[in-house]
Amino acid sequence: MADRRRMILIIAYGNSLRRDDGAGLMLAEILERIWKERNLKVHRESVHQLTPELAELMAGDAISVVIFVDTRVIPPGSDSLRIEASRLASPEDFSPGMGHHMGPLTLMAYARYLYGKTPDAWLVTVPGIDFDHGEGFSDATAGALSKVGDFLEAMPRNWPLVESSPGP
Amino acid sequence: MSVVTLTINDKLVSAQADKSLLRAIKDQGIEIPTLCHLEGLSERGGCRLCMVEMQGSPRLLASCVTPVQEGMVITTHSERLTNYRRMIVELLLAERNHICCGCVMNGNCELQSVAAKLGVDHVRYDYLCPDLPMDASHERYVLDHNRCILCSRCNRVCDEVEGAHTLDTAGRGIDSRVITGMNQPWGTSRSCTGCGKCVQVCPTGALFKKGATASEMVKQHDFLLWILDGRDKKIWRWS
Amino acid sequence: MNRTELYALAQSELDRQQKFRCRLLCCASTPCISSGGLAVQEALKKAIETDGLQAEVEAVATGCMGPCSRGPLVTVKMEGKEDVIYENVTPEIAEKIVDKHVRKLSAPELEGRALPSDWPFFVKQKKIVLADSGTIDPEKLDSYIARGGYTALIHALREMSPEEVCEEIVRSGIRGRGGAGYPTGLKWHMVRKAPGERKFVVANGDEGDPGAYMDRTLMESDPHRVLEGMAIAGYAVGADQGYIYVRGEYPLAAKRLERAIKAAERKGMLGMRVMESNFNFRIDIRMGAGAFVCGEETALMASIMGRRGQPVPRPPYPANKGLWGFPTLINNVETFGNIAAIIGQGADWYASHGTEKSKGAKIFALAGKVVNTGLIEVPIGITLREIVYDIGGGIPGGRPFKAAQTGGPSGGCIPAEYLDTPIDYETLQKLGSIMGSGGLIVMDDQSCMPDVAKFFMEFCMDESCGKCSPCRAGTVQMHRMLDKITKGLATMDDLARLEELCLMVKETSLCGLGQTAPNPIYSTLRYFRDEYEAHIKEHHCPAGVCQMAAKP
Amino acid sequence: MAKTIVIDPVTRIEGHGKISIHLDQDGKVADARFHVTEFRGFERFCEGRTFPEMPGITMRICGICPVSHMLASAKACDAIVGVSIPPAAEKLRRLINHAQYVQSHALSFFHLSGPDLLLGMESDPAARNVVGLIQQHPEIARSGIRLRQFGQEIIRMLGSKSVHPPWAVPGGVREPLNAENLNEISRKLPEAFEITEIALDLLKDRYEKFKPETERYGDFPSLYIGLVTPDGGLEHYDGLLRVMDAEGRIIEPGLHTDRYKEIIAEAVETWSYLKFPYYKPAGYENGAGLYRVGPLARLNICDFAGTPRADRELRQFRRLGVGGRPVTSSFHYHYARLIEILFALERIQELIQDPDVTSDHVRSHAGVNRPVGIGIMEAPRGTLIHEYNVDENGIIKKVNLLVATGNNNQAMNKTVRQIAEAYLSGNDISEGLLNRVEHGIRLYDPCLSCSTHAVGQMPLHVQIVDSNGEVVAERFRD
Repeated sequence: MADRRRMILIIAYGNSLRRDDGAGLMLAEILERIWKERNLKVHRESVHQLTPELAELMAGDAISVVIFVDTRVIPPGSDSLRIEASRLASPEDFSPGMGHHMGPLTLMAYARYLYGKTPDAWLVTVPGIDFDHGEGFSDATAGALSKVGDFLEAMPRNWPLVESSPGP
Repeated sequence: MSVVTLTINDKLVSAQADKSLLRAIKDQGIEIPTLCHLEGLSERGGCRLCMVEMQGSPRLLASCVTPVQEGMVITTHSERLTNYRRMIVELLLAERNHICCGCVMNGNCELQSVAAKLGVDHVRYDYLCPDLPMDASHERYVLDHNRCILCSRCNRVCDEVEGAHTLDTAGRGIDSRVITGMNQPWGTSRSCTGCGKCVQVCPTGALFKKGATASEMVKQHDFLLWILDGRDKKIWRWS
Repeated sequence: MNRTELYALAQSELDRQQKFRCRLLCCASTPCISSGGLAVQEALKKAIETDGLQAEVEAVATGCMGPCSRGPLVTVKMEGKEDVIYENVTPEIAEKIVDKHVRKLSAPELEGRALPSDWPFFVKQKKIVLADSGTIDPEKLDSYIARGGYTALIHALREMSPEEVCEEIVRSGIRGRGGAGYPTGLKWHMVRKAPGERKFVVANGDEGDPGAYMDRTLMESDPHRVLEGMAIAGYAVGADQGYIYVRGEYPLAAKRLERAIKAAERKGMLGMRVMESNFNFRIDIRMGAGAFVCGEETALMASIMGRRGQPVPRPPYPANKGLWGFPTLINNVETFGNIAAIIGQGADWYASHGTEKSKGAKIFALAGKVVNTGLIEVPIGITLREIVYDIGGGIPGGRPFKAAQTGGPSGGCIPAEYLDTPIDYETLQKLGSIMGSGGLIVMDDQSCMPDVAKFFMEFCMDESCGKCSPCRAGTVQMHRMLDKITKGLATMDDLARLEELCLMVKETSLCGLGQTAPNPIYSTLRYFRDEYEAHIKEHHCPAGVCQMAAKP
Repeated sequence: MAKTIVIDPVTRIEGHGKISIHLDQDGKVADARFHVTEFRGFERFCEGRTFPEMPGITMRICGICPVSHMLASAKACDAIVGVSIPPAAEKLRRLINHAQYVQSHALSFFHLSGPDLLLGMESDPAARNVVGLIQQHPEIARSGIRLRQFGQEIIRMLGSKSVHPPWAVPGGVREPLNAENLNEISRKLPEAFEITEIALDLLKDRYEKFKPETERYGDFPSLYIGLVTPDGGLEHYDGLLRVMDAEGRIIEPGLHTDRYKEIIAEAVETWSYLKFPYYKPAGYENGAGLYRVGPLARLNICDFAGTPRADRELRQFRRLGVGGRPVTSSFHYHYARLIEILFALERIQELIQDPDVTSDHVRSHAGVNRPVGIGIMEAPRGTLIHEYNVDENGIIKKVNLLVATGNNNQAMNKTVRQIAEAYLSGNDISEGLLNRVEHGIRLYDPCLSCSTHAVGQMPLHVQIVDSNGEVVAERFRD
């Protein structure tokens, strides 16, 4: 059973024509490549923005973990220049004040309440400062992207495929 | 023609003595990145991507311009080489304004593909963002300096195959530019025959057919060998 | 012309010179001209004419005398007396020189203007190539012949086989003066043995290093010496055509060479049947257009052939396939300047100068923070301390010596701890620099090393031909990183990226320009890493040179 | 002292909407401003490129309505080359545009406005959100997804493997439609119709509940601008510009789109980067030239829809206008959107039966024949204008884009002002006010997301400014 469910779904969003805004898309490609090299099953969706129908994909039988990849806005001069990952809480306990836009949590809720699935999910972000028109990244973002190896190193072994709970 | 034996990636191989090391490597089915090299044109040795290590030599060899020699021991892939190749591609990407998404060659671009194969996912150098014009004065083709990597394939095909020598390179260093005629708008060049060979051999979207939209150009180089075989060996390929 | 005629010509010129009781030699090479040398020459001539002394006194325009920063220089030659050299001569002072030495009047103004003959600047030098530079008139063939010119050529043609000439060069131990130090004799043998219907000899006078002017001075001061060397080489390797490639910025050198070639052809020293032998040798001048990269031999040949001056990958080496595919011998003009002395005075005499592996003497353009700047020729193996403190007279204001930069944009720095190491090809290389073509810049504690590296990188960036990508785009990026460092805007990551890039550009560039462009960074990092780190970590320029940008 | 909440807004790009409500000396609402920073730098980004690249660049710049930008851009390019495109190409472009309407309007209705409509404005904020909605009405949310998928499926069929390369190109389209795909579309059409009908019922059932909102939400007389067919029908892709005044009089029956500058002029305000277009003959002063575009405007100005089901709904829609006048409340944008989905589905049904759509001849070729190209079409949010100036070789010299959100700019400001007047008490920015301001803006479905990538994400920043220019209250929501 474990084998069948071993697919990692990467959902990356951003605009590759707005400089650092596209860094998440790039990071997703890097992660996909690394994981494929490790013979993991990966499916990547790179989109301009999150839309509700992605929830159906997330609820797919084969998916064991969903990795959202995004750019994190940091103020210029900030020193939080690393790629960061945070586990997304299951949708029951997220804050009620959330708006109407589609964030990863909204999609989690969609997947849970519409399709009855709650895959493990992580939000991985790469810092960004420059959102001007154009391709390419700012130094800070390029620097962060060059350290994907360090980032993966710091995560638990076999991440993101850690068994969440023994479960039935 | 005499044959030499050499070692490529720990394998003993033989190659015709007048062949380039690059040819010998490729004949072994080994993939090695190249940009300025194109079968049918003279070798330039400019992009430096095909550099390899030779045992006993402190220097790296650009395989396209190195003739095979008896007893060479060659390594085509190593961490050092991959790292250098990656850096060179990053330098090229930073040098001009390579915006892929609107580019006619998006998806078919040799620079893009070399970058992808080398795993270049970000550029560690400053984007130089030069303010470069496009020359769309030619009736059928457009020259976009923003996407030019100065491989000079266009220069060479125009000179060596078409014989017109309309295209050349002016300026030096970072200011090098492909020019047409005596640096006049392409459309005013009287030597250009409009044959389009330059467009077909260009590895990027720097030269393209007028009116082409994003991802629409697919270039084919086979014609070069057909022409040359016909011209030099009188072998005509009718397919 | 045969040997008898040559000796007769030499004798008649010597006789002519001896008629004068006083000869006033005025340097007419570029540095002295630019500080007013021509007016001084005029003033001397006028003074002689006014007094109607043309038969007794002669004013001669000569080549370089050495201490260029003190020019214009005038040497007074009197029968039976020691030469006196005056510095900073103006037309007024010239008048006084005539007063003192010709009119025998008192001239207190000259007090302190004469350079002592035991001055270390002169004493410590060993002049081989520049032996006649300060005494002969570069525009007069007879003047060269009177000093024994063209006897080496005639000796080679009459007494030696081409193979013996090459062998003599090998035995002399001379190495290429262009910078790389390849044994000259071996190169000659290679070209001699290379099969080819035709062969060529090329003299590389495309001197491009910032601050270097050894080749220019040699071509301006003693053009025939270069031509003679080339002709000997032509005979030795079997070439019938020579090219001398002169940098576009050297019009005076080209003019004097042009005159020299014409004069030599008229007298049968060049052209058909050289010196009445069966050897034909023609020399043509090719002017560069100001591209540094054309000093690289393959780019230089492309330029001679009328192509875009860009290097092509080697092999094939020029010795096998050079100009138009024929075997070609390329040497620096300074190398050719040594040839007549080697053939004339013998390989053994030549090899008695210098060190075991590096023979002879080397010309340097001494510049920077040193009291006496100028053009010097010193025996290889001399220590840096002797050059800086004896010949150079030390650092102005008694400031501490920090480093000496040799080899220009391809070279590196030698810090104070190596002041006593001998200057030769191997030692310099071990210290992370190179002999180079002969630029030598002295720096004191007010020089900022990252800034120096940036200066040379800017030079390389501007001069990159653009053919290979590592050099074309890499030099620009290295320059930007250095710029960031000198403005205090860089991080230690940037420094690491810079070092990584340096190595890549060095190892992958097509020609020497790119391969050596990172050298100034390497060597300054090697000895002065703390200065880089001060800029980055402390936002501070220890030498007080760099303007720090506001912290981001 | 007024309550002041200040949260430093760290927002992505310049996509956040700042709203300032200005009070007079008596503490009454004097003005409301919706500040937007948008499209800065875009024009320069395109200058110096060749015009055939524009569809690709513009569609990539905006993530919300790439198809609309692609089509407007392709139309502007058609005008530069001066060809009429093959019939098949025009029909295919219309097909993709209808599909775009279906998916875009479905997102707006089912997912963005759904919680407001189905759960009520004053309901507990803890439940009045998307999660609340999908918990209470999972079937509706799933339907919304399926309707979107239907539209996107067609876009994918035509636009090839990914949305990235522009499928519409100067002179036509890149690829013809594969006949197999037609069956696929027709198989899924019935469900799409059914979902739309359910949504219509749902909306109409709730009208009673929202009576106050319908009256106060942007219910003001204004001009309406949009495209109509030459005979006055509803039109989304091509046609003539029609202008209707607040009384329902048609003051400009049908102007050729090349002459748009005769009726639309652009003003600028220092406090917003978004342009302020206005109806030129009426002038900019005092909002005289204020007009609305988008679904509401389109349904007001057209004489008929032209398809049976949409026409039936249109007749009902007309009754919302008082005394035969146009429908004035912006609340009815919701209804208009659903009618347009219906219209689009009907048109899709017609088109897939048209033998032309499988023709291979989908592209005309020509060089640069005219220095200016104007492409005007109706994006889901309203009239979208692309105008390019090129040199004789086709290099872009100037780009002017007037996006739907810009066309509605004045109306959005006015709507916010009305909401503030009705719901602001004192200096207190209540949750209810914030919700309504947000919803008021959302009625126009503004495309601020040309730069931000979260669907409809509009970090909201409301400021109350007193007559001295002091900020007396401030609230953020992101």
